[in-house]
Amino acid sequence: MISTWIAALLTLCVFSFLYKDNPFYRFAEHLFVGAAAGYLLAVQWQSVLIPNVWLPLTHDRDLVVLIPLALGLMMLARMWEKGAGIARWSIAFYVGIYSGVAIPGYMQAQIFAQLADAAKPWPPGWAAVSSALIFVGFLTVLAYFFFSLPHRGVHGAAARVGVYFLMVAFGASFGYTVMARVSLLISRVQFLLRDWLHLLPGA
Amino acid sequence: MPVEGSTRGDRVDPTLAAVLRSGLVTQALDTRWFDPSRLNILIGVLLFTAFLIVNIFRARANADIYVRPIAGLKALDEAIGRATEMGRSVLYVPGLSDMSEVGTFAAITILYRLAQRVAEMGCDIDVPCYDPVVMTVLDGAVREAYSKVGKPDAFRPGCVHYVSAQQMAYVAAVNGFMLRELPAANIYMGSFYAESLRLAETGATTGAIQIAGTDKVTQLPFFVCACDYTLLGEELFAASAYLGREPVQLATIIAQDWAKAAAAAAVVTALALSALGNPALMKWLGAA
Amino acid sequence: MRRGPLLVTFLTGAAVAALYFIPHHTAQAVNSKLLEWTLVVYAFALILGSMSLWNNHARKVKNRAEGWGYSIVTLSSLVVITILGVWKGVGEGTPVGAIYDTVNSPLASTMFSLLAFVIASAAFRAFRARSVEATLLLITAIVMLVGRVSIGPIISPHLPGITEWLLDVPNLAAKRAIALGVGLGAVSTALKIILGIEQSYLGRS
Amino acid sequence: MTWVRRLLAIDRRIIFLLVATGVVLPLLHPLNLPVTVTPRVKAAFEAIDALPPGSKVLISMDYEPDIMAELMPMSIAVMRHCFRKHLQVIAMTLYPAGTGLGERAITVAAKAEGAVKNRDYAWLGYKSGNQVVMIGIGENLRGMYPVDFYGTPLDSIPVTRGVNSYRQMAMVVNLSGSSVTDYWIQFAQGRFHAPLVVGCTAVMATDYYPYLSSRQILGLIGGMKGAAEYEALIDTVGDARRGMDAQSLVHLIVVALVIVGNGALFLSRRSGDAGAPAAGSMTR
Repeated sequence: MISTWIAALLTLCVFSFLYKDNPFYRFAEHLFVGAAAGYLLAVQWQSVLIPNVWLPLTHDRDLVVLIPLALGLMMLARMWEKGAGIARWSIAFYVGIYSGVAIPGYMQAQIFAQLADAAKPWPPGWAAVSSALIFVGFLTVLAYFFFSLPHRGVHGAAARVGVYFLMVAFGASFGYTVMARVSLLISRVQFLLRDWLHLLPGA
Repeated sequence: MPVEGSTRGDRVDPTLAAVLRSGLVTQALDTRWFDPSRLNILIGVLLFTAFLIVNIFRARANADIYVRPIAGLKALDEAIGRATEMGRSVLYVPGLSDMSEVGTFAAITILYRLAQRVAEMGCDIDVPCYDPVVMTVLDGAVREAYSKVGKPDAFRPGCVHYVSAQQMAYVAAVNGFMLRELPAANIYMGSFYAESLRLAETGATTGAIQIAGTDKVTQLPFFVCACDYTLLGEELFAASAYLGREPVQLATIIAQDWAKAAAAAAVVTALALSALGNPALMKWLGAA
Repeated sequence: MRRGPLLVTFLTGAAVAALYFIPHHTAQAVNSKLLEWTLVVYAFALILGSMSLWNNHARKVKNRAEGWGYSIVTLSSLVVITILGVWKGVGEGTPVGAIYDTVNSPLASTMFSLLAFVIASAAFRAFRARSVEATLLLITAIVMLVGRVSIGPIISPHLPGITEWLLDVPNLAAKRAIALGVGLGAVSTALKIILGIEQSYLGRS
Repeated sequence: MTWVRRLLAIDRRIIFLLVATGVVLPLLHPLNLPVTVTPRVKAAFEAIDALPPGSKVLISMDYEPDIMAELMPMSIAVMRHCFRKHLQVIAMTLYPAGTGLGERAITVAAKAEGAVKNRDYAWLGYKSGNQVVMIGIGENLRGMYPVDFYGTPLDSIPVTRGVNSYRQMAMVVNLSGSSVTDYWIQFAQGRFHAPLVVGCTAVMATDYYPYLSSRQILGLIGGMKGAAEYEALIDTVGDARRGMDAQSLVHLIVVALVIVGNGALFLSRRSGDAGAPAAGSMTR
């Protein structure tokens, strides 16, 4: 009950920004920044540091955990200017792992699997027209993103066609994005009208 | 639409059934040292590595490699110049992603170049960060940039700072900064999501020059609408190479072009073969 | 100075990439362990980040900078929630869970819903058919906006079909090419990092 | 043409008011326009519907409150479908702030369908590290989640007993509003061949059509509209369906604004009205 009221008032604080920037909005904004950061910190503590460091160390006497712990502590050295060199080791480790994971991941999902699908035989009849268009669109958009040739001649023409395909795709994204934002607003208004003011029927 | 008790198997699309079954294969402990179905990926990685290395050598031998100019990069200098004249700062938003996203790396490289210009011109830069790891990296890059142009003392500690790892909290704080501090130029480079429109729209109302670049295509329509210059998709990566004009960076762009050409050739060949009744290449591409 | 870290990046990166091809269970166990460690490193990085947030606002308060009162709000909410969360947990039924539902959740979703208004105003003032490209973009967007919701089939029964075709053909073609380009960009960046060609993440370009 | 100038310089707050009205009116006085089901949502529904009872489904709800409007109704609808089909749900989140939301979604769905914790579903909670967690689950679920959200070891929970990796799961459903979806495609599907169904925000939906074509994903539920379609498919009325009238009306308003804005600019240009304000504050 009280919490619905607080939530509703904070909602209105944020909406007040639509009229103009004001102290209520600034209060909400600053509260949000602090609360969000605090929450993330607490969650990391509960769901990473406790189960992945503290418990293995104290319960299982798993000394291997000292390695990530050391890497983590080295990260904190960044707080002091002179610690930058120490923190670099942790960053190097972190970045190395993520790079290594990325290479086969992208190669498979966004390159090979897509090429295989693009090479599928076209269905018979009218559907082949769509397949042909997909094929042309794919090649011409690739041509647009070809940087080592100037956009002239055949390549230039292909790149132009590619731009049209891109624009239709952007238009589709655009329409869908508007849709998404409107949905978010609808949900907030549902909250205000139903949970707070009880003007709409049940949850 | 019958839901409760609707049966399975009899009216299920056969391709769907195949996919569903393949996900349920049970296996004992694997003792193989190589997964042959992934050979295609291995070849792809090796081939691409070769493209990269060959082009690096080519670029070192002959620095005169062509990369088509990217509109909007020239505007960066203009923006810094304007900020210096007006005595206002430059706001650099490095995207809302972590070190696993390529856009972030482009953001780092571009900031490193930009910070050198900023240091030379003597104006102030502000870099609010979303990800704490990215923050430490960017902080290092900006310090390095100031030292490189011989002005290590001009570096203002805290100019690269963490804001929040929650998107809207981040946006709220950065928007607030734009409205109150009125930076002369807002530069958005990296991976952006829903915040793009709010950042760019707010920035535009302050009258700042706005330059954006992102590899996140869904956000491009909004940047295009609200910014003075926008780098489309991969142009962001090309920009980070172009700015440096370093052989290695340019070589990367060329290697990627080669890979695109190879991909196009593979698709055309595989399609022609499968049209002629030989789907082997198509199947091989999708084997992993 | 940076040779050590570069070696670490090379070894971890190359190992993790290679482990993709090695299904042997021991290799996969090593893989899991390495990946698990990054979680811990991230947690510490977040601590570091929160300290940066603290310093930034504490400096404002100390210097009595414009709006320093608001910084106190940020600082106190940061401290209170961190302490409560570490002490009592963060799930449903804990104090932090309750604070989350009443404070974080409505604030976050409302901040986001402001976008609906921003888009509407931009629709009127900024989305202009300046060129052939922009016109094409806007027309597609309009067809999508009308054709994908309940009102679409009422206006024309063909609209949902048209939107589906636009998504399935031109959209798919362009998005596939984009996915390929982004994929190559990602692979090339990762390769450069592992091979030590790209060093900007260590504070050097 | 002064009226055109005046129109173009209209206070944006009037537009805000128009949008607010467009949302509030249909919520107070619904028209209940029918929701048409699109092929991609139907495909998602059918993929889940085809699973035999007792199959384990991993549902990762990777979103935070900011976009819960789109993904929460979707999560509830999908899980209600699972419970009706007697599928066993293993739910998790990769977003720290998604912990409370995921727990709420699963409780609501379970209550509606009479499902019981641990017998019909397990709630694993949050783990940081995105790709790392996905790969981790593929190799050893317990390495990532030794215990569920409430601290119970996975072996003591009937739903998760004997589940070590994707191999024991019949399907993975990712409900997300970020590039986490790309990683699910790369790792759960690409690396471990888990059948994958994706639900995402409308913003992202158009980006995943290539993956539908290649069957890297089996179905796609996009945004609140997709959630409304799913609600229609399982014959329930949730928040998504209730919002659809407002959705239609606001879309019409936005389209009208684009057309009027462009038309007015065109008129003011044609009448040689060079003094017309540039198209608002945003275009330069």
